[in-house]
Amino acid sequence: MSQYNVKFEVFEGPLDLLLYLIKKEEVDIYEVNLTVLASQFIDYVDTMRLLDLEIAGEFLVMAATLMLIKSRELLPVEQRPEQIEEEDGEDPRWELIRQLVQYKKFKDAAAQLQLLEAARENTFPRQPGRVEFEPETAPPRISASIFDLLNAVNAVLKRIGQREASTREIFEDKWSVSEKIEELLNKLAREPRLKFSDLFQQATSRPEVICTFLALLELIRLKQLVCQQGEVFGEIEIKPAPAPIHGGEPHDRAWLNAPAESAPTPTS
Amino acid sequence: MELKFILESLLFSAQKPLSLKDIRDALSGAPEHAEGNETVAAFKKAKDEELNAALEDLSRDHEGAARSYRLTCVAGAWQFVTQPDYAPWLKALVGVRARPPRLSQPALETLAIIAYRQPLTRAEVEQIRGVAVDGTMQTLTERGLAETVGRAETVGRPQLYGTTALFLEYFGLRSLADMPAADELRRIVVERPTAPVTADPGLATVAPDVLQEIVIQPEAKPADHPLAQAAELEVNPGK
Amino acid sequence: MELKFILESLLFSAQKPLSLKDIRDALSGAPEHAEGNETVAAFKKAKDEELNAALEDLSRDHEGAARSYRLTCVAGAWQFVTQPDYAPWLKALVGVRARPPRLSQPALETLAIIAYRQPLTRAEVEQIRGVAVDGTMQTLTERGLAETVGRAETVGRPQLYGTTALFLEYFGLRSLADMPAADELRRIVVERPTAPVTADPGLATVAPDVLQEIVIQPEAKPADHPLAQAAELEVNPGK
Repeated sequence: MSQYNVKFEVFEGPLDLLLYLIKKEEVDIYEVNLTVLASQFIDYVDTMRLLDLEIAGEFLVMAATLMLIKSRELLPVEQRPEQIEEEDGEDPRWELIRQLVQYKKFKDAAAQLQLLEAARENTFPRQPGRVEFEPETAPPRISASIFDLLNAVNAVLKRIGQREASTREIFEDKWSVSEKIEELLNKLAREPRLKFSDLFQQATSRPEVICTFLALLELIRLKQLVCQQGEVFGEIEIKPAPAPIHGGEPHDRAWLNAPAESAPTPTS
Repeated sequence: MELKFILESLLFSAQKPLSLKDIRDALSGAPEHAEGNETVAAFKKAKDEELNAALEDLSRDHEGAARSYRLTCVAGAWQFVTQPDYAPWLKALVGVRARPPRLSQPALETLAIIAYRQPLTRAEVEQIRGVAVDGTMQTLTERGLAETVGRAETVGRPQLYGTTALFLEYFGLRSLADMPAADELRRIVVERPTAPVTADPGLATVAPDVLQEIVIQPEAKPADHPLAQAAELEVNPGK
Repeated sequence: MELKFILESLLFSAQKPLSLKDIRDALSGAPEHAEGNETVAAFKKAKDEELNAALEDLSRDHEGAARSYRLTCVAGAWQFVTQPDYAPWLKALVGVRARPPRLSQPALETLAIIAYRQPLTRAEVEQIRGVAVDGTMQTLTERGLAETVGRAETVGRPQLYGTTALFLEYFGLRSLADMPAADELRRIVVERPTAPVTADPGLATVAPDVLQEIVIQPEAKPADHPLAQAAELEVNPGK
C-alpha cells in the first residue's frame, strides 16, 4: 500500500501527472491524443480511489474536465458542439493544452534554477585575507620597543624599592648613571659590538641594572650608541653610532668625560 | 594604468562583493593615499558608464582566459569566484560551507513562477501550478526568497508576491533579466492550434497571448520573448 | 583537469598563503567531497616535485598575463598578491589601519608586570604599581597584548592575566624566557626573603602579596609559599 502511496506522491498535482503521461507517450504536448490522455488520467485517479488513497481535490476537478473533453471527442464529428467556443469563449481542449504548456514552461525553469542552485553551492568566492598596509610611521617593532618595556620594568622595581626602603634597608647608592656611561663606552672601545644581554651579566643588584640600563638609554638618546637587531628574534647588539658628519658636539664629549679623539669610531 | 586593471585589483583584494558604489568610493578615496599622483587623481570621478563598461570588459577578459576562476556579478555586486569544477578541492581546503537545505521541487516551481511573473497573487500561482501552494509560499517567504510587494487592485485586494535580492544571490543571478529562459519550451511549441485560443484576460497569468505569440512566431528571438520581457519587469529593483 | 588549475583555484580562494603541506592536504582531502570522481582521486597523491613544477608554471602564467595581481612565494608559502601600483586604491578600499597609538608609560609598566609575573590577577598588578589599572588593563587586552588565562584558586576566583603571542611579536621576542634581563630582574625580587624561595624560574610568577609576605614572614617555608603555589598553577601552559 505504501508503495503506491509513494508513487502517487511523486506528482505535484494533476498537471504534473498529465505531463508525466504525455512524456511517457513520447509525444509533443500539441500532438497528444487528448482522449487517450483523459482515459489514462482517469484510470490513475480510479486506481487511487481503489487503493483508498486520499485524492486531492485538484485531481478530481481535472478528471471532470478530462471526462468532458473525452465525451465530446467521442461524439461523431457532425454532432460536436463546435459553437461552444463562441458561447463560453473557451475550448476546454485548448485551455488544457495552454495550461500544460505553461506549466511545463515553469517546470523547465524550475529545473534551470535547480542547476543554478547546485552550481552556486560549488562556487567559492575569492575571500582574500585582509590586505594590510604598514602604517606610514610604523610602531617600532625592533629594539626600541623592548627598551621601553625594560625601562618600564625598572621604573616599577625602583618604585617598589622606594616603597619598601623605609621598612627595610637603606638604599645604598653605589652606582651612578654617569659611571655606567663611562663603563659602557670603555667596554665598547674594547669590543666594537656588545650583546645586550651581556651588559647585565655582571650586575649584582637592582640599582646596578637600572643604572646600566639608564646609561644605555642616555647614550642612545645622545646618539653615541645604536642598538640593532639583525632579525626579528635575533640578539640585540649595541655598537657605537656612526660618526656625525661634522664631529660630535663638544658638550656631549665633555659630559661623557672622554677625550674627543678617543670617542668611539664607527665600525661596520 | 587602465581603469579595468584598477577595478580588477580592487575586486581581487575585496573581502566581499563590490557594488558600483563601493568601487566609486575606492576611486574617489585613492588620491588621499597617493598625493600628487596625477594618474590616481585622474580616475577619481569615473562615471558609472565607464565603470560598467570596464567591468564588462574585465568579465569578458576572464571568461576568455578560461582559468579556474571568473568574475561574476550577482545582484549588482561584482566578485571573483572559482569555477564549480574545483569544488572538491576547495571543500577540502576551506571546509564545506553551511548552506540552507536545497529547495524542494514544489518550492522551485513556485519560485520560478513568481520570478517570471512577478508581481502576482497566490491564486495566480495556484492556477499555473494546478495545486494549492500555501505551504510552499510560506517556505519561500520564510527563507527570504519571496516576499509580498503590494496588493493587487482587484476584488479582495489580495497580496502580490515577488522575489527578493536574496533570490538573486541564492541562484547567483545578476538580475531578473539574467534568469535562464525556458528554451526547451519554445521548441515544443510546433503545432499551430486549429482554433484561436482565448482565455479570461483577467487572469494575470497572461499566458493566452503568450501562447499565441509563441505559436504564431515559433522562431521568436529570445529578446522578443514575453518571458524575457517578464524578466525585465524589475518590479522590485530597490531590494 | 590540469593540476596547475586546481592549485590556482586553491590559492585563489585561500585566505592565507598556502604551504606545500596545505596544498597536499587539500589534494588528499578532496576525494572525500567527490565520491567516485576519478579525476579528483587521481590528484590525491601528487608529488612535491609535481606541485612545485605546477606552481612555478602557474607563477609564470600570471607573470606573463601581466594583470593587476601575481602569484608569489614567500618563505615557502604561495599567495596571490596585487601589484604595488594599485596600493592607493586598495588603501582607499580597505581603509588603512589607523596607527595604534604607542603604549603609554602606565600601559608599559602594567604590561611589564604582567609579562614578568604572569599569571597574576589585576589586584596583584595594582598592588605592585600602587594604582588602579582598570583602564590600562582594558587597553592592553583590547590591543591583544594581554589576555585572561584562567582564574586564581583564591577567594572570589579572580581572573588571571598573562601576555599573548602578539605581545611576543610586538616586542620581537621568541619566548617569554627571551625577555631582556628577565633573570636579573626576577632574581632581584626573589632574593629579598631571608629564606630562599624556590620556584620555577621560567614562570616568573611572583605574586605581589608574596613580596609583602616575604617582608613580614621571612621564615616562610618554600612549600607553603604562595609563590610555589602560583608556580604550580600552570593555567595556560600552551602559551
